[in-house]
Amino acid sequence: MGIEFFILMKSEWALMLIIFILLIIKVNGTYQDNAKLLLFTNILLALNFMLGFVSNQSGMLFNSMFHTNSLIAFEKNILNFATLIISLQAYTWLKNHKHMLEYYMLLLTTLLGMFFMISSGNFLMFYLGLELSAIPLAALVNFDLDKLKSSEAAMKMVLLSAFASGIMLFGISMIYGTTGSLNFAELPALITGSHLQILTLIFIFTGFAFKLSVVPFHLWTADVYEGAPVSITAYLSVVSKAAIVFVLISTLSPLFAGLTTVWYNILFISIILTIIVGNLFAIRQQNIKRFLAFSSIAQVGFILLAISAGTALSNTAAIFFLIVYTLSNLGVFGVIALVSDETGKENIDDYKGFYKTNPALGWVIALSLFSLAGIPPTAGFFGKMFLITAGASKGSYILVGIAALNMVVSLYYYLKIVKTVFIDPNEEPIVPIKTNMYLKLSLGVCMIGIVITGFTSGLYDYIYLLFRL
Amino acid sequence: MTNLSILILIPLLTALAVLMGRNAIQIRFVALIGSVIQLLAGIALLFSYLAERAAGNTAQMLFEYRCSWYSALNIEYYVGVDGISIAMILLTAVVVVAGILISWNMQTLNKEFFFLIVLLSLGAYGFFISLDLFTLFFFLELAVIPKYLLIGIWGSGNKEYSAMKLALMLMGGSALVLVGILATYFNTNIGNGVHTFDLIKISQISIPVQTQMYIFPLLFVGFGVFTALFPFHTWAPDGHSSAPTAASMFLAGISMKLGGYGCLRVATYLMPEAAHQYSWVIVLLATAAIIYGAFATLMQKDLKYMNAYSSVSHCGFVLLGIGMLTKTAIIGAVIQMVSHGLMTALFFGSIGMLYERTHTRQVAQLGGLLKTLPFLSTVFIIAGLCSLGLPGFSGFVAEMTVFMGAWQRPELFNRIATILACASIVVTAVYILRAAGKSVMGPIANEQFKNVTDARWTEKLASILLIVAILSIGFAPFWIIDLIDVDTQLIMENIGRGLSSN
Amino acid sequence: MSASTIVFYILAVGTIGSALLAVTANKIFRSAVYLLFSLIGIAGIYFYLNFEFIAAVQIVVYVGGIVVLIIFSIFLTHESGKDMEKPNTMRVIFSALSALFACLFTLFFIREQTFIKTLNASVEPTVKNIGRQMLSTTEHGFILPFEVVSMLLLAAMIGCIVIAIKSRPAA
Amino acid sequence: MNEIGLEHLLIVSTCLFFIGIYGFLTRRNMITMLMSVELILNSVNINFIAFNKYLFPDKLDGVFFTVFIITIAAAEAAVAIAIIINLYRHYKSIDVNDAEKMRF
Amino acid sequence: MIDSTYILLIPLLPFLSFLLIGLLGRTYFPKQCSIIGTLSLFASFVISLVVAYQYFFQIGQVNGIYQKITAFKMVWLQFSPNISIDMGILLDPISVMMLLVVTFISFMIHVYSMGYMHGDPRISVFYSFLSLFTFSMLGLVISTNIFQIYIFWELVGISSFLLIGYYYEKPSAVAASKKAFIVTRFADLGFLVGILILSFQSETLDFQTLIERLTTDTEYLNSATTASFFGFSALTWGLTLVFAGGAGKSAMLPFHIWLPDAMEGPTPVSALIHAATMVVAGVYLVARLFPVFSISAPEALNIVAYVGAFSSLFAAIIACTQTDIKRVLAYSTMSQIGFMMFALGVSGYGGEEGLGYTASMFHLFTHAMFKALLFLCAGAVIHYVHSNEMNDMGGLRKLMPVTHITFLIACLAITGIPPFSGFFSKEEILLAAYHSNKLIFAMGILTAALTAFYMFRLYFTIFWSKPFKSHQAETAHHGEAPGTMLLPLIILAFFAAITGLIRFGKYVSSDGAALISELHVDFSIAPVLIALLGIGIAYYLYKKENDTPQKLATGLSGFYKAAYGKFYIDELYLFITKGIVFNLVGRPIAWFDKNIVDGGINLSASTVGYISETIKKFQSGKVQDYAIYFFAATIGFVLLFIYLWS
Repeated sequence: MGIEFFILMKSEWALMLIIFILLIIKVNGTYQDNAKLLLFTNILLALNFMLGFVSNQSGMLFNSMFHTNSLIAFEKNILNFATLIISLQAYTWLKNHKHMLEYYMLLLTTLLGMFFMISSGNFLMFYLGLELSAIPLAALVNFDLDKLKSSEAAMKMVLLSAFASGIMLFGISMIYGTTGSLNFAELPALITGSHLQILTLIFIFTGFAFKLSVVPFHLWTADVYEGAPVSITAYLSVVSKAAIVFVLISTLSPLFAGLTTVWYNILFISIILTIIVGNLFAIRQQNIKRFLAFSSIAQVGFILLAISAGTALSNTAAIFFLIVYTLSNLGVFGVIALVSDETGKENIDDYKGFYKTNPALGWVIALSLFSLAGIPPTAGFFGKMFLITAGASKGSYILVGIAALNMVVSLYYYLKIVKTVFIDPNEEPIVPIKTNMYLKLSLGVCMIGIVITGFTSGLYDYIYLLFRL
Repeated sequence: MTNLSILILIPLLTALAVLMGRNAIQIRFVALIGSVIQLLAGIALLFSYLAERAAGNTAQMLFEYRCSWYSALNIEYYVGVDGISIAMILLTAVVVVAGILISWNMQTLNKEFFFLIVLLSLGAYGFFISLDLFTLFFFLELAVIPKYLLIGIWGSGNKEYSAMKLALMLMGGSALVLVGILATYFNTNIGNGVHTFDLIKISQISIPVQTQMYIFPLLFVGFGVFTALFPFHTWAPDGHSSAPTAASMFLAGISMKLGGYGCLRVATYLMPEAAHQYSWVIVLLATAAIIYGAFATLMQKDLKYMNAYSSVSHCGFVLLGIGMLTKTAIIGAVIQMVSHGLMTALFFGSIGMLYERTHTRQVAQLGGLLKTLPFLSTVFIIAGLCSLGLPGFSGFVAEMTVFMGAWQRPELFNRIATILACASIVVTAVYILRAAGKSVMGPIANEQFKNVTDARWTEKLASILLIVAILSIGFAPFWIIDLIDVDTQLIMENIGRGLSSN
Repeated sequence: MSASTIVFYILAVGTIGSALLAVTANKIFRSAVYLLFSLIGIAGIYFYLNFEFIAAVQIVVYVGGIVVLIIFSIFLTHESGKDMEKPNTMRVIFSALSALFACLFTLFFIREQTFIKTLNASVEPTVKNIGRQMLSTTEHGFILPFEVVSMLLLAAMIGCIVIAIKSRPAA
Repeated sequence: MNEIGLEHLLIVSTCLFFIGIYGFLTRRNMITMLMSVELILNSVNINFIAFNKYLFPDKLDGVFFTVFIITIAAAEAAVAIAIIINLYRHYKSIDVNDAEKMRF
Repeated sequence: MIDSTYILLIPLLPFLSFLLIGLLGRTYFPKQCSIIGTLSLFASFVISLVVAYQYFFQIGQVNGIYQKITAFKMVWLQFSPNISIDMGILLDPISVMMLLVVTFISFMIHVYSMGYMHGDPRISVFYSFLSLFTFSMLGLVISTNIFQIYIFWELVGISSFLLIGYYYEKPSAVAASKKAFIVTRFADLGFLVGILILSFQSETLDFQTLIERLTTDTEYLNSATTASFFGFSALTWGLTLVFAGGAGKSAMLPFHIWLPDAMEGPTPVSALIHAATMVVAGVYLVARLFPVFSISAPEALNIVAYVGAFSSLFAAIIACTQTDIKRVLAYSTMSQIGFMMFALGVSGYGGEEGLGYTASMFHLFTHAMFKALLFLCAGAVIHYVHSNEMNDMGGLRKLMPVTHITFLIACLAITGIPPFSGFFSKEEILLAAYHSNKLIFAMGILTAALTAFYMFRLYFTIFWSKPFKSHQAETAHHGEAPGTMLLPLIILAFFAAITGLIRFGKYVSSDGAALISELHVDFSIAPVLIALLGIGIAYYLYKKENDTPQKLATGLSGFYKAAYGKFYIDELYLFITKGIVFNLVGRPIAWFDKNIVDGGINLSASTVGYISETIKKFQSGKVQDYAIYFFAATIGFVLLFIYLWS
């Protein structure tokens, strides 16, 4: 144990530090002003994000239970970044929330769980990380305490995630039984492809699929997204998903290297179902959060498309897309959060004539949605292209064709929102809303990101470099 | 050395400047000045191209510039022009200037309108100069969404439906293109498993015919949707008729050309063997589009619908020319693209200007406008005459070249197709004259038409610009032939490869 | 068949039987009690396998903690005496059949599988061993998971407090 | 002692697992559903213990996994019950089918 | 060689005047437009005279044969190395003759219009169109290239359209202009396809090369005559289709229906375009390609002959029944063009055989004079009477003496009474027909008789018959037209009377060598007598107002009605276009487009919506349902990947 111990786990230490600082403030119970505290917290989170750039080393700790490298550090920092943006956007909501500090504590705990999950070297740590990120999240979903929908969503989430992790645990136990190891480094050599192991693989995959909202394991998603507070919905759809994708890329795919065919077939079916069903449901949604839930389901299908190829290039594409997806999704969520907090309106129809009263926010929505739809010149175009290119590199043009056609369907519903915002007339549009500094900052970052991430190949090249290290 | 990127840079800066404009006047002038500069740049490009060619430069693409963009995927920002692209660029520049002039009196959301228009033109310019398939696709898609917004926000009638239909169908087309491009990409192993999007390099690689047979339809139909290939043309009538004037001009004048250019430059050029195999299908569909479009036009009662369907018919000539795969026919197809772009822009422009004054586009409700709106009505008639292929206008040159080229294919099937295509000029005459006869000639149909004012200076300028462009091709077609002849020859050498291997 | 075998079978049947009853009983309170029995049966199995520590934890946490918590919540929700709503018959049949079917093929796969026993020397699962490893940072140390779980418990506690605390009437 | 094979234990655990699943799929009461989840987790515990005991006694991986599962089960149950109670305040019911306000 | 630059001026002057008047005239100098137009035409005419003089008497003839001289040529549109559209000037006897005719008649018309259109506010537009037409027509006649001729062919078509529709506020004028353009366009389709065939077979578009390749024994000729389609050679098809184009412009059956309606245009226009110049373009076209017709595709030439003869007779019959004077003249034009056509059709190539060719061109020349004169007279009459109807006229000889005399000269000329011009040309035509095809000759004679009858019916009805009563109930006043109108009448009358004396065959013949045709007095007796008979009947019936014509009409009721109704060909076409093309092709296509194609697109959209609606029940909101799907999917995956797809 030495300095290495702190450096390798710096993200985790930093998070824990923040959690405990907040805990101490909470326990002291002397603070009065949410606003100041929010500023303080956001500064802490920003520092945390900056810390993510410092001294990223590779290494293992605790008998390979914990490992890290520059890629993982980068992934963690993506999550840090997203969390920071979400925190900025939650300002309006938290300003008057009784449990502001608890919100941050729980949120950061889940983030901590994700970090451990990403860094996990064996199934035990993975499982603990997963639960650490899931259980407090269920509590967070319930954070609109006096809203019925919030409770219902939390109930659905906690029960189903327990159910899903139960099934996954059964799978893990069978892995243990058939190989005698829980260590990711040792496992690939031990997995030979007996029927029990395929069953195991599928059970474990369902756990992932549940978290990632892969069809047909996605059914909780929409309800939870709808019920949860906007900021948590954003967190679920961005951070939570991204973390699982990172694990999927770095852990699960290599784990079942011996079962490539089955693994690919599973993904094949899942991709088709996910993209199509996600889109079909997104078309008919009235609630904008619910709508984004389904749209994010469809997006996950695209990410899986890249993951199915399983090369460094395709993984690069997946991570690059995740960044773009983060920026775009948070762009929309920022506006939704603001509107929802200021007016309580969450239906798509409420946004009719939104552009007339809030032109800047209207453009934010449009740009973000175009990015999600993969329209140039936004970064989403590049993200989608690379995903599909990655999918095509595997040579499965059926998947690529389905994906490409579904981009058209997805364009339909994204454009429908744009139409609502820009074109539809409304007798009583949403009143002009004043944005606060935090929101401006977060949206500004997202929009700049959306515009420049694609044009400059630097980010992409950097990720690719990380993969080849 | 000419730097082509300036063609992208000028619209980009214009767009940004438009965004910064503070009032309507500023915005308009900024947009206009930007587009005029672009037009001048295009003309300068034309002359430097001719100078290069005259100096004996026989490279396929001139003024090439490339730099690596996404090196991991071997994506490059790679631009270059040949005569065909220059013709397209000039077309775009002229139509953009005219479109901006005609939209001078835009009432609502000026900034957004001109921004989108400039953005749309940016997509078109980029598309025409790109030599990297990825970049090309990027610009192709860039040109789609502004259309949606232009129609959706400033359109009329059933605009939301039309805009959505247009966007979805075009995106559907580009989805096919995407799959085709990726399939091409992964079939170009240039050593060490490295693939390339480089159009010129791909053209030198012979992709197995069997593979081409799968890829070619994707690319061709994909681009075909943009150019209203039958039966994927239905976005065109609805889209055109709902669009605001400038957007209709762009849509028909530029956007449909993206498809034709893509069919030629990407599908046919890269897959010559498959193009020969599928020639009959293309010819069949193109002829169907020509005849079908013409007859459908005959039945329309709304002027914009009429012109939209006639665009379907006219764009059929482009595809027919490409499908015939003879040099003359392809030259004809290119000229037809330019010609149709100008003429249909003029037509939509004049319809829009008439509509602005009469508030109706129904042929039955119009009449006698020549009396009260002599200038606009004359423009309308000139556009119509160009549309029906009158000598002296560009349409004649283009159509005749296509016919000549098509007739070089001696198979009975192609002959019948050519004759049917020729026959469409009669139907064209019928519908054009019906429309002209009823709407601008005849007695004045409505008392209100007596109180309208004729064209403003911007509108006159726009019309004259387009008419001059049309006449310059119609009277002196040799210059445009000079412009594209060498390049078509180079393309034909590649296509000829397909013929010899069959 | 030795006595120990018989003991095992009794434990197994008891556990499974009460588990079945726990998921089918009409009254929620009874259901909880059956669950209790089942969990105790499982603890018995751990004893039977000489995992005393685990058995103890099982009894302390499950029987003493979770089941009590469940019973509390049953009282809190005023459901204890009532018959529960009958589930939809179709759903029962479908669930039963699919669970049974899945159970059978899982067992089939298990039978099919050849489990390979390690040849290394065994470590006794004594409390001492467990305790030492639990807090060890070296090889076979589980300090990190231990700490993570502690964070989880902290978070769960905070979450429970926030959620379950009776919200004050709206001011 | 040794007469009892690994498979016997696995049969017990598998049965428990699917009983738990059956319960989760059929019980309409949220608390009983939670109980079913406990059954599932217990069956996994038996698996880990059994494998550790019979196949891999050289390390205590299975045992520790079990310990942590039990801990997490407790935390999960606590949060779940808190949420259920909160929900009960709104619906005055813990029938899971009543909580279907958000759908389609 | 001739210095080409000033020849270029012949078409370019009218073109410049078109640009000048069209672009600026209306705004800046509306009054002077007519003068500018007329002056430019006069200049053209003078240059034409010079060119004609030079060609016929100085440089055209080499070894007694008139050469074809390409005075100017530039590549306009290069299709392929061999095939290009050239713009150029070809001088040969017929083109020079046409140059003269066109510039002269057009000049006359320009002068006449100064009076006729006086006071019209849109006179600048009128003159610009007139100049445009003259430019196009001149371009047509000097074409070196078959595609050049097509280009100007279309341009004269459009000028005709514009001029017919000059009174655009009259729906009937608009309809007539549309009809004229569309019908000729339809015929031009044949022309275009014919050009394509010819160009493919001969690999050139240049007239001289084309004629050379397709008349001498070359591989081109062989392939062109052997490749057969429905029993005819490619060449026959090509030429027949080209002729179809010519028939369209020259109002031959079955494309004649536009010509009578075209009389909606101002009368000077009718005189210029629809009598003297444009309508003979078809004849000119056949004459231009005559060697190919004659030597390589006699079947096609036969078609020309029969179509010409039949049209001629057909038109003459109808002309006897019409009451609108311009329509009568229109049918008479059609009839006379029929004469020219069948004269070409019965002609052979070279030497004496080529009499028909010379006769046809001769008739074209004389016809231009007397028919233009007829129209201009009619114009003067209409100008005075303000009506086209014969019934509104009568007894005008006192009121319009000059018009009366000139009209009479023209009538005598067209009827073929010696020594007026028509006699000589018509006599040659009939002679040629007599030697070649007796049936056609018979039809020609009959037509000649009918011509005499209807022309004098017209003459007597207008100038004799009942005394004139104006519509406006004014007292009849002396109504002679202004000098600008009378001058052309007199000049034209002069030429109509004397041009027959020109030894036409000396200059114009099928092979360029002089053709000395004697006047066969013995042969010409019969036609003249027959013509006189026709005049006699007309005199009897129409000299004085009486009811004999009415009785005659009732007596022949069926036939009369049919002829009066123009044999219902318009109605037939209307049925074909409206009933068949519109209803059976257009409407179904529009329906198909709306419902099937568009419906298909919309259907795919609504299918997506429907599926979305159908599967929404999976998202039931019940947690247990979700769990069941979850579990079922897990089992399904396990089974699928272990047993079905591994």
